[in-house]
Amino acid sequence: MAQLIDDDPRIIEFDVRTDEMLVNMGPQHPSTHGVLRLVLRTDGEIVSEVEPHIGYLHRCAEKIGENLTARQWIPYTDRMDYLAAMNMNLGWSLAVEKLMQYQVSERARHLRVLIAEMGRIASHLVGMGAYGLDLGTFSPFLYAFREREKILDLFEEACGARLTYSYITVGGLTADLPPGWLRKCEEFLDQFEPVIQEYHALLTTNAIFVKRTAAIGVMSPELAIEYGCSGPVLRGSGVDQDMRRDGESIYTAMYDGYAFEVAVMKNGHYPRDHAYPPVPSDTVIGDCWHRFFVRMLEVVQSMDLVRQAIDRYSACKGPLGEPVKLTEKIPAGDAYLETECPKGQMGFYLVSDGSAIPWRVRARSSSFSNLAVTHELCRGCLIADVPAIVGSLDIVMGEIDR
Amino acid sequence: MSLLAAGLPVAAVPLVAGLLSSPVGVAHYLVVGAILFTAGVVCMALKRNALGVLMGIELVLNGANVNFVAFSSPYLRGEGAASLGLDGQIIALFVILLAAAEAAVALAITLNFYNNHATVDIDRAEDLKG
Amino acid sequence: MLLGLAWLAPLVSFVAILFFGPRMGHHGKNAAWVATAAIVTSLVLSLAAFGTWLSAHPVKAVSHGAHHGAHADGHAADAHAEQGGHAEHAEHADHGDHAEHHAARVPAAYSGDWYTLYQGGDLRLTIGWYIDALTVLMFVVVTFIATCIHVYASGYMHDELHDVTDHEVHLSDGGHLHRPGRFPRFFQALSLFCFSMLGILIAGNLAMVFIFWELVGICSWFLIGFYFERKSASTAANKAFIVNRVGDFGMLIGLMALWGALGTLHFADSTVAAADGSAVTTPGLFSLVRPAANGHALQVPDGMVAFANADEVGRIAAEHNGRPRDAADEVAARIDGWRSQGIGRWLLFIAGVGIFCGCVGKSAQFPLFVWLPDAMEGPTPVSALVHSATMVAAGVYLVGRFYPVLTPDVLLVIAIIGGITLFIAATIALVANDIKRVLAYSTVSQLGYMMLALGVGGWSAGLFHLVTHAFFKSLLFLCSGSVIHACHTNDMRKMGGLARVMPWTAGTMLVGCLAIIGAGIPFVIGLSGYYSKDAILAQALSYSQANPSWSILYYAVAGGAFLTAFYMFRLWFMTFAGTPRDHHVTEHAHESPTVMVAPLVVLSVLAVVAGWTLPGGFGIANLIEQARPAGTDTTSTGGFLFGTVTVPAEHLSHEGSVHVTATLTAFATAAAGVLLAAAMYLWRIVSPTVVAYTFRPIYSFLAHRWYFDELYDAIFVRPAFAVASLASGTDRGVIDKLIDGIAWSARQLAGLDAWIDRNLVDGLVNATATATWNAGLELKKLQTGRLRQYVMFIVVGTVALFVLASMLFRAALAG
Amino acid sequence: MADFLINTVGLPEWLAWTITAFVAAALILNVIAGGALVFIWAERKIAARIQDRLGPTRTGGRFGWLQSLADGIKLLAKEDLMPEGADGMLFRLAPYISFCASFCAFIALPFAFDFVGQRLNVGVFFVVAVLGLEVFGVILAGYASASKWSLFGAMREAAQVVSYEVPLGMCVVVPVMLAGSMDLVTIAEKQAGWITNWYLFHDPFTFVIFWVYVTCAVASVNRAPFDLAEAESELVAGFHTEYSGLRWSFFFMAEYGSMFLVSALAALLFLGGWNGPIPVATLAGLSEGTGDTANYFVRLIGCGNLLLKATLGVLLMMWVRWTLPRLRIDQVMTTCLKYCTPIAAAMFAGAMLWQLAFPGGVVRGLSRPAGEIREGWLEGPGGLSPGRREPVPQVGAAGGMESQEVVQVVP
Amino acid sequence: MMTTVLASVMPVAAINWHSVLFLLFAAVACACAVAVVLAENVVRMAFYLVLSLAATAGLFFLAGAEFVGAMQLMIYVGGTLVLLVFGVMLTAQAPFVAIKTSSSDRVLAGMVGAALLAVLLQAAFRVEPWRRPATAAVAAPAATPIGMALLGVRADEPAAGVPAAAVRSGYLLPFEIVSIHLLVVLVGAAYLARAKRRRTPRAIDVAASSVGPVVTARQAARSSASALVSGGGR
Repeated sequence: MAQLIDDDPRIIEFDVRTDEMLVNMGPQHPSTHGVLRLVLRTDGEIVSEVEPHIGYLHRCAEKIGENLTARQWIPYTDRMDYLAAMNMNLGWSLAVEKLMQYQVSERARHLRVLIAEMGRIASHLVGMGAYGLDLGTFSPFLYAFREREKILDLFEEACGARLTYSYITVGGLTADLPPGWLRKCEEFLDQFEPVIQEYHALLTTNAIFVKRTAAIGVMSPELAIEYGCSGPVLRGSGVDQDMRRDGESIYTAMYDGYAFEVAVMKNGHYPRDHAYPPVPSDTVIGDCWHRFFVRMLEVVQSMDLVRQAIDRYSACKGPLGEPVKLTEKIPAGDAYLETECPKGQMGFYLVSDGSAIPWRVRARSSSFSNLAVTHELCRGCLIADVPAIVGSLDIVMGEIDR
Repeated sequence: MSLLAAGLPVAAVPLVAGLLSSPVGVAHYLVVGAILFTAGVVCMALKRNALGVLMGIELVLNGANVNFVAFSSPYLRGEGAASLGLDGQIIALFVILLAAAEAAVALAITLNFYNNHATVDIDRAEDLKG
Repeated sequence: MLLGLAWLAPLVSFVAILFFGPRMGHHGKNAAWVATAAIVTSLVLSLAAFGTWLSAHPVKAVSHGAHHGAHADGHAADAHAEQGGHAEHAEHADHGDHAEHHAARVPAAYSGDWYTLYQGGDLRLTIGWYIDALTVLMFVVVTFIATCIHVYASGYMHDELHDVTDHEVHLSDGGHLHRPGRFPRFFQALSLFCFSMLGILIAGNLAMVFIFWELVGICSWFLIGFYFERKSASTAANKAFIVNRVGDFGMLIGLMALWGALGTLHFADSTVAAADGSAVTTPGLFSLVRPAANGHALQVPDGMVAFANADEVGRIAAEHNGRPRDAADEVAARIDGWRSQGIGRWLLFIAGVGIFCGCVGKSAQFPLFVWLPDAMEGPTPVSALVHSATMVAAGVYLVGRFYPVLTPDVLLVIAIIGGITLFIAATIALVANDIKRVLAYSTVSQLGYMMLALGVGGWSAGLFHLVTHAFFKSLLFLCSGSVIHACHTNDMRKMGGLARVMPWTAGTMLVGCLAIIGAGIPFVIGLSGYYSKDAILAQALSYSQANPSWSILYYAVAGGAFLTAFYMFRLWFMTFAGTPRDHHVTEHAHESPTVMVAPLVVLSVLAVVAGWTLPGGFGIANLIEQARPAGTDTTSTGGFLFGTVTVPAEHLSHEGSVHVTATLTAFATAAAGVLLAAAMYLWRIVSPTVVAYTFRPIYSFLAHRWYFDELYDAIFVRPAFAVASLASGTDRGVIDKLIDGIAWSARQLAGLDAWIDRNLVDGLVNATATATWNAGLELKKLQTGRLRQYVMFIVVGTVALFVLASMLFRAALAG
Repeated sequence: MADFLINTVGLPEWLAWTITAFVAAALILNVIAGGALVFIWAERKIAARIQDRLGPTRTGGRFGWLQSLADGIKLLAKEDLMPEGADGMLFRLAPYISFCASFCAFIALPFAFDFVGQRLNVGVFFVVAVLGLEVFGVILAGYASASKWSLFGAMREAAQVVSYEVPLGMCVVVPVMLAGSMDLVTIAEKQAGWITNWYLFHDPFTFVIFWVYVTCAVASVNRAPFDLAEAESELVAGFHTEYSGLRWSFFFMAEYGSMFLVSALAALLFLGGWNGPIPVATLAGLSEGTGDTANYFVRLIGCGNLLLKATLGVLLMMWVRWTLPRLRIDQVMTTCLKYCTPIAAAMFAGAMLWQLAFPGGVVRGLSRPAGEIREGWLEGPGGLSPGRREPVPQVGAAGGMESQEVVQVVP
Repeated sequence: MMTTVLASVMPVAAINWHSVLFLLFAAVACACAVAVVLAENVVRMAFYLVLSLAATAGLFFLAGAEFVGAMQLMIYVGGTLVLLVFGVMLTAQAPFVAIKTSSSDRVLAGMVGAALLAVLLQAAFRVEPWRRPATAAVAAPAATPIGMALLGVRADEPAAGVPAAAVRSGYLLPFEIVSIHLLVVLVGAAYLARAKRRRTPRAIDVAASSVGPVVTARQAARSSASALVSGGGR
């Protein structure tokens, strides 16, 4: 028997054995990004099991969508991932357009790219700042929000809202950009570019930050694929997938002619289109640091895309086009479309019986899948790693609970 | 205080007054040491919790230490009386150190006991009973 | 203090490598750096100490004791005189009345204790220091040479950085031993070695010397046996260690004699702050043997006299029963009388000879020199270190350090032993073909020189030679290592013509050879060996003039000089000159890497200049002179064992006649030796083979190293085996039989006993056991396993005891 | 001051000493409480400035300088909550224990020569030991709160503080070794003179160990990046999760008190204590003994010096807090056991060897500290100081004792 | 009332403040020691113990043993008690925090304790005559003699006028022994407190080991296949 125990690799010697504890982290906890509740089974500081409990923010959004016309449901998508509402709008609009086989104007297409990528920057800024907060540093959070505020100012100028935009809609956008907006946007980008180095200094390359994130919550590519992770979480594990490039044609057509390289580690290095800090040696592909770093890369990537979109949009002299009618009938049939949202692949599915109101609406939430992997990543980590891991997944409860 | 205030032996007042006005001698310290020692012993005898017993041991050692320090104190001795001098203080130091060591080992034993028996009740530690 | 740090630096390195060696880089590569850094630190600190010393005690040109007061204005002239090869010293020749000057002259020395290990009664064992000019100088020499050797070894030992296949070790399966490299281990031992040697140098008392003495021994064991898988290496290591132990046994006797009689092992007077604040000065060995009151002249110390005359002292004590003070007074009053009777001088003689025994072992003197050539089994850097700066130097150093305590008799013994060693080793070196062996025997021979020099009163000459020899011998060894490194053989017969491929090595080796034979232009300038060897010769000559019956010593020295010149140049010619004899060897030969050549060059420069005296008088000889023990700069006469022996004062040897004769002798013998070697091995006028054939018996006698190993084998080893086999035969044949017989009868008795046992005793025992068992069952109930109850029992018991006791012995406990 | 009361005012001695003691206690209390107010305000402002914000602006007119007072009033007015399952007595006592420990340590902390609550022979040791007691309040608070987060915080704090006491102690021992005394007054006085006399610049080892001390000090007072006991992103608020109102503010004051204390200790041990970088007073001829009033002002300036240095230390901690992320508990322990302790030990050995090799010091040779010149009056607390012309007045039968007990703050 | 009675008996000026402080600390120490005995909850016991020990440290300060007092605070109160509290909390489950003792035990222990106390007190009063302490100036206590003594040099005895011959050796050896002892205890305690137990592996371990079994399975398959082949060949 003793022999057996000695040989069993799963039996590890502990310094001191203590009682197991069940600890509730959330739903009112500073670092659970909303109303997530994690039940931790801990042995001292070591977490043996994590069980996420969700549903505190459930608002029957999908059911409501079966009682509204496609365009009427747009504001509800705003409230899913409220940090990247533009991208939510876009996903739903594209899904409906796919079923309707609707083609938006060239100008609207470029404007959509512009707005969506700005939304991505805004979302990643929150993800980054909040991640710093999870790790106990407060200042980067405010630095990130300072910049996000500027984006929100721009959005407000464009559509009148700062959080729930409903700007992109089925058939185009609700309005064209006001005059001077592009100049302001370019000014913002020029001003924002050096700030990113500041973030790198404060977080990405900070020794303590690296210590907290390197080799923590390592997710193998297989595991990520098994759990259906997507977005930066997937790419952080080294899987080269980005819907903007690999998605369905109606979505990828939007990015036709745009030059961008998917932010993923290939052959041991990340894309070299910009000057990035070197990858610290103690990180492992798939750990928290890489997930975070992919987001930082995507911010730069999105800035590039925004600049390209500005050029193309201003070059487009055609009309923007009007969105479809509020009560536009949708052809019978079903359509499912996944778009690359900041948090991951956001899929919308709708079944229509031919009326203006979809018969069935479903959303495939990226954060939901990403959160599902928590219990795998957190097994055997320390309590302090739980916020670090959950934060690196960058979830939004509004999207998970819908 | 309240006892005295309740009109109980006013005869105690001179005692208190004497205590307050007369200088402190070795015997004072010995009394304190005795009380600590006894409390420790009773604690050891009384507590079923292994940690309680440990605390009793600490008290006992501490009581002894009080005596050592008192005997070595330069303030508490009469003129010309033999004092332990530095020895007392150093023995007290060693006692403190060894008490720390003892506590560490005893605690480790307790934890081990707890791991094996899921209790710290020393009355259950009777595996070697005759 | 600087020296203390310098002393400890190798220890730090040793400890560091001991614990972290394998982790230092790949295969402990950085261990070399650590060790070298440590020894360089030591060197730097030693140099600093050297500088400090020089600034505190400027070296004066005067080497003749106390005349600088009288001849203050003659210093410049003296300096010139010395520069010119000691040409004119007539002005110093007639100093009849310097006894009082001498009495006043005491060498500058500092001593003290760092840490008292133990103090009980008279015995005080301390870690202390005794520092004079000699210590400082030797520190610089040892650390410098050790530094060179460390640097050299870091190149030489690179094979050990990876797994090594030792082709000299044949395993039972026919293969060769394959083992991991031991690079850090080597440097670890090297560091410890240096630490121990420096410990001997700095030691302030004999006990400390002894400790480090043994440490040096064990280190040599480590290092010589570095390739311990090779049988020859492990045997050599054991041999070195055991032979040394023989000598150390004598040393222990000497130590005991000194301590038992004098109660102190400190060299210098030690002042200990007593508890009441006053300083109590305990005289050290030096001042006991040469009390200042007696003009630093040697006398048998009071303690030793009393010790030797213990019966008489006991009788006096008995007479004054109860009045120890009176007894002490009487003893003190009578001691001088006893001393004049010669009581106790035996003891001093034994002490001196005993200490010298240790030096015999360590410095490889006759008859214990056999280990040194075998020690060549170690890696070459080790040989260089052992032979030049550390181990063998330790013996000479100790004799030098201990010099004031040695009586003329002891000195004579030393001189004789030195002479014998010198001669034997030189002759063996004549015929050896292994390059390292030649050097080894040359070392032994040179050590004999030093011992002889010390023995004939040439204190500074011997130590001067020690220093210069350290430089050129380490140079020679490193050169030979370089050659071996290039040729992969030790056999000189396979070499030849190497000067072309290894110019640096050849050149530096030539410098070394010239230095060792004492080459120089007489009275003008010479290499370092020239000065030191001249001094020895001169002193030997002076001694032989003073004691005509012992003039053999002078001839030994002169003959030795001839032999030295011959065999050294035989070596050089065979190795470097002429044409290659074995093309396999020379084809692959190449100059060694810079890390090995650099130390050679540095050492060769030093081998040239080490003997020079700068204008102004700065020179090693004068520096050593500065440390001359009090009272040894006069001619002293004494001895009881070999008749009266006169040890002439050393400065007498600088007198014109003596000096000129000696210098010319040295030059002539050396030149003759070189010429003969050249004739035989360079010009080939005389064929060595023919010579060897002609003198066949002598040649084979020498080639077999005087049959010393066989002699020891016959005298000690065989008899030991014989005794052992006799013992085992007795054991088997007689004792075993006897025991078998006893056993048989015991068996019979036991049968009887068993019956009684079973029937009578067992019944009794069983009854007791049953009773105990039942009692135990009852008592078991008391042991509940409950700690708390036990505590209660203890308390109740204590209280009860106390109450009981206070009732019974009221007075005893209550008070 | 006691002299003054006895001799001039004519109060009975016992009353004079009592009043003196109370005044001293009040002064120290003010340092903590007032200091805490200032520091909280400073922290708000500094944090805001670091984060591109303004911080409090309106309270008290300008700069929001009354903000902490307003906070304090709010805290006073707040309801004191106690969780249902809490151990009432311990829950109530814990903040005061923390505060008392922090306060007690100030007793032996000199602010200038003779400006010390109680000059102790083992001053450094006492301060470090008492500072270590603060952890008790935290542990008890964590336990008594009956909240798992609190318990986690308490356990972390206990593990961390107990571990960091080891390197901290080693760091502290170095100046003690250099000065040859554990008396803080002596240690600081030995660094008098030019800036080169500060132990920070004594030798390379002390320079390194100063930074080790800073790390350990930050860790032992639980400031970021070692603020694991109250790590808000992990443990909500750690050991004081369940506290509110006045009790919570006591924890806060204890924290700021300890911050100030370790900073002052750093100043005393490494940064010359109350001695400025340039011996202005000596250069100006205002040496000890010029006159009582002059002395007093010299010491007042010294006191200001020390407060300035300590404040700088506190500001440094704030700066660090608002810049760096938090370490994980195992990393904190690693930092302590694998880095700080060996480094401190090595530096300790190094400083020792240095002292052995250069007993006179290297840089110190430039200017001799005043304390070494006036060696005589550096001896023990019973010694006579020139500022006080007559021996300590003896009170009662055991007059000798009084100098041990009595608080001497103002000469 | 008491105050007035007291004031009538003695003037305030006659109060010996040293004694007052002593009484204060002594009272705290004794009361807390008794409280340790009486408390049911282990954490509270630890708390009282801390107070008792800290008050004892105060007594040490009063007795002039400043170093010992600080040591007591640092090691005893700071170290030992934290250790104890650790232990309490590691095993912090409600039923174990308070384990009741039977009342008969209490009575018995009380009686025995009282007897012991009586004996000790009797000893305390009888062994040491009630002397007046020295009022003369005593050398200020300093940590230096202790440090010197621990290094093996007795600085105090020569200072006290003990003749040089009678000065005893210091405590270097005990000091070293205690140091080694502490080290051994640390190691031993760490070893003792270890426990073997099954532990859920971390995700990273799973990821690392997930390759392992697959490979082994594959190898096993391969080796069995090759065994089959070779068996067939034979």
